[in-house]
Amino acid sequence: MFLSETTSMDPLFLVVPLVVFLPLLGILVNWLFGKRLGEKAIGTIASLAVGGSFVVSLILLFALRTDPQGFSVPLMQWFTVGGLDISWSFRVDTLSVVMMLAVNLVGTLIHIYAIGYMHEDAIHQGDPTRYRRFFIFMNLFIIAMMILVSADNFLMLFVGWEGVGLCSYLLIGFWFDKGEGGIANAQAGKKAFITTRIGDFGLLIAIFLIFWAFGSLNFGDIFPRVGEVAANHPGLMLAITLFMLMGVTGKSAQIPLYVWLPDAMAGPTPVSALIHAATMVTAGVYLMTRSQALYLAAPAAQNVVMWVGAITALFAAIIAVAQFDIKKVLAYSTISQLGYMVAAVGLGAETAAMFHLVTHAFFKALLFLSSGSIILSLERAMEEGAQGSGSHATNIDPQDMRNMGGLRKKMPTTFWVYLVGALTLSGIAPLAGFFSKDEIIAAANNTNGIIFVVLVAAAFLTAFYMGRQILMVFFGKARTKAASLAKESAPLITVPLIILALLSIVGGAINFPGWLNLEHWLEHTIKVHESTFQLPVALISLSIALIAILIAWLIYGRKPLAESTSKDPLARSLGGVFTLVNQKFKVDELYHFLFIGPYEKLADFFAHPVDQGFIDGIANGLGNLASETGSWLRKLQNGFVRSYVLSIVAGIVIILIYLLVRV
Amino acid sequence: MELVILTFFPLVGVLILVLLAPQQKNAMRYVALITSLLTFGLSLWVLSKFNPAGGINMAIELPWLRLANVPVEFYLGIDGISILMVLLTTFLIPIAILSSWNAIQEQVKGFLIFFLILETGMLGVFLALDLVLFYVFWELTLIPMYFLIGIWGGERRIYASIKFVLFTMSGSLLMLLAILFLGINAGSFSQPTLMANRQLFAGAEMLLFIAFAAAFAIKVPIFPLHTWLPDAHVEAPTSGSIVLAALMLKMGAYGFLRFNLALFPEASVRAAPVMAILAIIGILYGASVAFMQKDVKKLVAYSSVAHLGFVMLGIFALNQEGVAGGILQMVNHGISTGALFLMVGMIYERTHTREFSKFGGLWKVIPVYSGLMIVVTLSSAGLPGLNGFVGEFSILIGAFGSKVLGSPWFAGVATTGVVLAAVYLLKMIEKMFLGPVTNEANLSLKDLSARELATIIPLVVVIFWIGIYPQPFFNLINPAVEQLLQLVQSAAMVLH
Amino acid sequence: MSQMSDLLTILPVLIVVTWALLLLVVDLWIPKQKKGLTALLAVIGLAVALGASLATSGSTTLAFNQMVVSDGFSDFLHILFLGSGMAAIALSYDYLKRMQIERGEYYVLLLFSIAGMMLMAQAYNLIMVFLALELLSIPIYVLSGFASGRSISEESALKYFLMGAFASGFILYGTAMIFGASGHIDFPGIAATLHAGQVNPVLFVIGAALLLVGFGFKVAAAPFHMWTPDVYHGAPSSISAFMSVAVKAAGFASLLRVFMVLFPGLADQMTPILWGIAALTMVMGNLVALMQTNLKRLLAYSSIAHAGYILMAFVSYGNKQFGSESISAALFYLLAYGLASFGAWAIVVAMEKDYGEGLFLEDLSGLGKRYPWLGTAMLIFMLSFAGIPLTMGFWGKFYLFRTTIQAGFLSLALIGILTSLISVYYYLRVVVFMFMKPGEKELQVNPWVGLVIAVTAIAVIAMALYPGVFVAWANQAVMLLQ
Amino acid sequence: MPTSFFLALSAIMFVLGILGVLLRRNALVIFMSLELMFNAANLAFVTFANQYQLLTGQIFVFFIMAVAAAEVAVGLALMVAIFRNKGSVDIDQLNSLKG
Repeated sequence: MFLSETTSMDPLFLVVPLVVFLPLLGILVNWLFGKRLGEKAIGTIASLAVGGSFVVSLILLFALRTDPQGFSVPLMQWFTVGGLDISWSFRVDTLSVVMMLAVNLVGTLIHIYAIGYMHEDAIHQGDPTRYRRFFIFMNLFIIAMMILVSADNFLMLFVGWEGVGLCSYLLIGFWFDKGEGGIANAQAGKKAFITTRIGDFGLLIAIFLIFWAFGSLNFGDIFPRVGEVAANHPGLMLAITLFMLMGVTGKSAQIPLYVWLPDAMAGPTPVSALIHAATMVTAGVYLMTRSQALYLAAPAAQNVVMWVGAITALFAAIIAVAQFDIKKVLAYSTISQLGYMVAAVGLGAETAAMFHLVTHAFFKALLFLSSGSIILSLERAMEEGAQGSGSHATNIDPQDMRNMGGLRKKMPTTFWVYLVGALTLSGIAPLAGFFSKDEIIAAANNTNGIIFVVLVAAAFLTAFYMGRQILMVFFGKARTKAASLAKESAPLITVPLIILALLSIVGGAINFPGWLNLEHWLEHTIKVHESTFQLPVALISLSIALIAILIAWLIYGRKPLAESTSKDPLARSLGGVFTLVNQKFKVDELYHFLFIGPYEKLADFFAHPVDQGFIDGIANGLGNLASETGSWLRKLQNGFVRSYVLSIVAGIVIILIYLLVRV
Repeated sequence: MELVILTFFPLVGVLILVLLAPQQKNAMRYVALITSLLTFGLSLWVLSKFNPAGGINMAIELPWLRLANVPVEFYLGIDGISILMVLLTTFLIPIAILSSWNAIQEQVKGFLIFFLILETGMLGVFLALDLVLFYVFWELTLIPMYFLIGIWGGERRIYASIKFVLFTMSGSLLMLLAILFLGINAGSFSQPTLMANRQLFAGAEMLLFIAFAAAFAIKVPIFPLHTWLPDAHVEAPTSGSIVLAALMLKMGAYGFLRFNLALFPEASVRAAPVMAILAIIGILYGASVAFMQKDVKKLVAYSSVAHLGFVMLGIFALNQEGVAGGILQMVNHGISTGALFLMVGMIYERTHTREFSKFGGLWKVIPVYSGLMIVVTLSSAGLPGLNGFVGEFSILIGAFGSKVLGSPWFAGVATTGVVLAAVYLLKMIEKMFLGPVTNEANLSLKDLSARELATIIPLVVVIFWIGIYPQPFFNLINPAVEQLLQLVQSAAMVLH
Repeated sequence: MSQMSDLLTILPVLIVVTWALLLLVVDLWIPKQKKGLTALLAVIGLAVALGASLATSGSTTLAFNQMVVSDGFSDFLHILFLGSGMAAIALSYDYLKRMQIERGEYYVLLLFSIAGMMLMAQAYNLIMVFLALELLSIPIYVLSGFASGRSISEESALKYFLMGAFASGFILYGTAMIFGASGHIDFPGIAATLHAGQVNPVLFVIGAALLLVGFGFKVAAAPFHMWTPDVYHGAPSSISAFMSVAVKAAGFASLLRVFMVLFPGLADQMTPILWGIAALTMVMGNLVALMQTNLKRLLAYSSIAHAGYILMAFVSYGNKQFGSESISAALFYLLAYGLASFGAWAIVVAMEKDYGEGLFLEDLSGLGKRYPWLGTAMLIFMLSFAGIPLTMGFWGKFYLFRTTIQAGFLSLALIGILTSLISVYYYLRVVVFMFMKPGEKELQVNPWVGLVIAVTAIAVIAMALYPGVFVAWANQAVMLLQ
Repeated sequence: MPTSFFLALSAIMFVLGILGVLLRRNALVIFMSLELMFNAANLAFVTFANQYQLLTGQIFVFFIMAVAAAEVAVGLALMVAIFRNKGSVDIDQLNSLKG
């Protein structure tokens, strides 16, 4: 079962399976003993498990410094059939370790945050027994994510890919009996799973194509031979990469399959932060970066990727402008930022994509977790208000920014970290987001002018909606009773926020212009273009961002919203356009009209007229035909001797006539 | 001799049951359970002696009768294709018996007797290498199942049971004609002998293929011959559904492998695209129809159409990945769908309904049941790490590169079935377990009892086992499939 | 050729006839309450004849100037007839008492009829064929109407009588034509003339066709079958049982022998006719049986259908290579069918409340649950009829279809398959009523009837486990056919 | 006279017999028609016996007559029984068994 080690490698590499097995251990302990251990212990164990994984990743980082070419650490044979020989090996190279580090670092912080957050959330949602389940699912997610990033072949990658999808499904619908009509959360989970599965269809096809083109699914067998195979089968690389892109659009929420991500905000906030902002959704970017060799062999596909990313970046940013739900804004922002990363891959700037991936993981996790802190605080305030007044509190939506306002004073820590996150996202120098986004825009500037414009426009909108959000949430006056009663969250929640804020501030150092640590690090694994710092581009994007924030202040800061029911100032001026954007361009409705509705009709047509009516009707019809004929023939048997005799005579006559004709 | 003992061992239980008085219900249940467990033990004993590379193992060949100088033999043997089916059978029967423990209270004796006869019949089907003997066993499974549905079934049980018999018989009678034709033209009914003397009936290969395929296609069932299946499944008692879905459908797919591919390789190659298209229609159509069902059991029943579509696609990919994947998927479907029916039965025992509209939010009320059911459903949806994935992936990758099918379009279209499977299975999860509890009566539901856990846990263990480490299964399958495909490939060479 | 050996050749027939005559006399002294004694004596007579038949079997002899023959074929059928006779008596005893129609002549007539059948199997001359036919038929006419005063019994008797005589007319006229064509009525003579090509072909063919009609009537082949359901329905059930097996077998006996010995040269003309008759019989029997609610009528139509299956194999009688196969398959099938048929009719006998009453399918409701053994037996019979393994009926159909396919009549075999499928439906309907519908019917099964049920049920299954013996037996019977 | 004349007569008698059975309703008349058919056969036998100068044909006729007599006995007895029951021997009234 277990393969022996093949080449001489630093024994430190052999710890890599622990990135999977530590969280597994966490699950087992929590599953078997969690009930007796209590909430704190459960959370601690889960966090320690992920933290352990992070430590392992650090060890691997250390090991790679001496052996930067990386190793494949075999664990076990999975299955062999025909030409398909799949083993579970861990690929330890500079790329996968970057992913491991980012995921485990953010993951650990979010786990710690969730100890406090889920305690309150579970009480608020009315089922504390699910606390343990939450951490089991979270650890399961880490396992799947680790399998994904450490995979040595496309199939194991797919295993992780589906695994994170499952965890996403389970965690979006974690409060499966809540949401609109009690079912909205569950439906959001379903939507996420099915939409990404549509993408997985593409990924599967890509894997099939790869297998029959290369005769293997192992990265080590495929990437070195791309040139040779591409020469023999022109067009094949295009097909592979485009189908793979389909998978990416599903998982990384790109046009046209992005629609699940906003709904996925139904999950508890740590889930949104971990899965739907920092890690899982970036898997597509990782996949394309990993498969860089294939994309390089298909320039047309690269173009498509670039356009998909860029358009998504702009499109999602537009939608984000008109949202009121604090998490929905962040969700569209995530889609938009993922668009940047995808565009970067299309531009051939994989390093920039990875750079942005990492910084985005920091600041987006920060933003989500902070929003969670706000939501929690509002929920708490709502309940206190209800108790204090003795009457039923007016049940407001604790995620609607119109119900907030003036939180700057009440939640100072949260405000400051949120501000850091927002500025980072807006691309304000010298925060991390500035450098990573700038690298992408610079790459666009080198390659394609239109893309450059699109991305800059998106950057403008990004800064604008973040400004709008900050102003609506933290400035002005409290627009509801709950907002006025809000209090700062406990340290268990705020400490991870502060750490993430620090990471967001200094994250730019990872690939700081001139040092280019990440680039040099990754060039052992993928092909890297030396990126240059273009001052004009940096100035343009910085000034665009500042202008956008200024405009946001002009609209939302000077005259803050007065009441939670008052109209958005933009809505006043833009009218119908704003409504359309607020309704997300009715894309969900469009998809329902174009795909879901027709499929349901078709399925219903199959199920009833076709299956029960026609196909079964034929079978039953044959049976009826036989019995009808039988009834009819039965009438011949009328009991009269003379008709029986007639039948005999008729028989004879026919026989005789036949014989006379023949003889 | 091992195989004779294995095949007929359940009849020992039948003999003991016959002697028990009708009131001794529990004693009868224990007799049946122990008999079936011992049979499982025997099958493990056979497994321990089995050599995957050795072709047909433990063959026993005895003269039975002669008709016009053509011998009909009592010929049993086991190879890599049949051993998994045998193990699946002996593994599931005790579970099915255990699942009927409380559900069946009327005529317990008859029920258990039919069950054990059914086991012998199915083992015979998987082990027989003489065509006539195969046919005898094939039909022998029919009558017990007819009674299981007809006596212990639901409201429309009589309609469903007769439909089941008539559908099956209409195919198998055609097969009988083909068997007779083979016997007349080749002078033997023994499958290995016929394989060696294919030239004697080469002229009629296509017709023979069709006749055999008719019998097996109905059993599998392949679209559009599937309409007996939802009726039979819905009306059958839980244990009957388990056996029907998990084992009896496999008889059809097994028949394709053992007879259609082995005896008529050229016709198989020629018919492969048509069979693949039917399989794909089955996948998409089954999934779509399943999606529209309002009854859990019907949904699971139609999901079988879709899953068996994958199996058939794999088989008619006619390459190692496809066929071996198909065989593994047969096992997977047996385990997963068996478990699904088992669990649907458990909830039916509690609520006496299977309508989606009567459920909702059960995860909150009965978390153990719900958790296990979700695992089983996900395995049915082909989630990696659970059993369904390995088989499906192998099938699809095989079909994708199949030289016989000649086009990746087949697998490409079939792969959309993976999406559709998620659509209807997640609908099932949502309607049953998620959302608020809409039906007051469900608030007092009890979670699984120890007996029920004992039935479902072994299945879940296998679900994880195959999902995580399927290699032992492939080790059993691969050599036999290689041998089979050599034949097919030489036939394909002749054709192209 | 000595007188003694002549008598020895027909010894079993002789025993039955003599026994019948003696019994007729003895019965006068048996008091009315003790008619069971007559029945017992009749059975003993049949047993003695069976012993004699077994003792004299194995050799092929011609006797009485080649009027009769004793060969493997007749040995096989003798056993079948005598066994049927015993079974019929076992069914009758209690039944007659319950229906209050118990009279000693019943058994005597039965013995005469059996004697006629046995002679039929041995006949080697058209005179003998005719005489044997009448000897078997006339007692059956009487027995059908034995329930005097019951109008359905009388109706059935008259119907049977009139149509039977009508059919006899055809056999006679056909015999006359053959005599006219060849100048012989003895089999060897006709065969020799035919072989020499000295027959008038037109007369000969017409004669053969008329004979076919006559025999077709006896075996209940369509379109000459229409008497069957009415007669089986109206006659005492024990007699219907006897008719459905023994009379049919006797009809086939003469059909097989006459066609094999006299008309192999007419295969060209006869085969298409037989093909048509076989197909029509299978279709008619099975389709009309679908809609029956009365068990007796259902079994009647089923017996028509089975005649069709036997004829299906018989279509290829003229084939030099496989002709004997077809006879052998037919004999084997008769055996298989006879067992199941007696069993099923025994259940009818057990169920019949008052004359002709309590025989609807609904009356079977719940029987299987209440009397599992009885239900199982009926299940076995129905499965055997339907040709489902592992029953004798399966092997019977297996053999028949095999012969048909071997002879190249694939389309006929397909019709057979299709109609078999239809038959599955109505046989299973019987099972449905027995096992799947609730009912609380009380049943008193007489031990003798129970014995018949048990023996036939066990035989249908047990013989099917190792059918080779019986196949070999049927083969042997045909090999020794003269 | 040539054989064919006798045969033609025989055939006509046979057909008349058949028609009688087909068309008449009274069981007795039907029975007489049956006898006509038998006698047609007898005539044919005698004719052929004459043609071949063989005794067998004539012997056959004797047997036929004897058997016919036996049938008459049975048939008449049946009719008497039915007449007692129903007061008629019209066969068109005998159709309680059907279907």
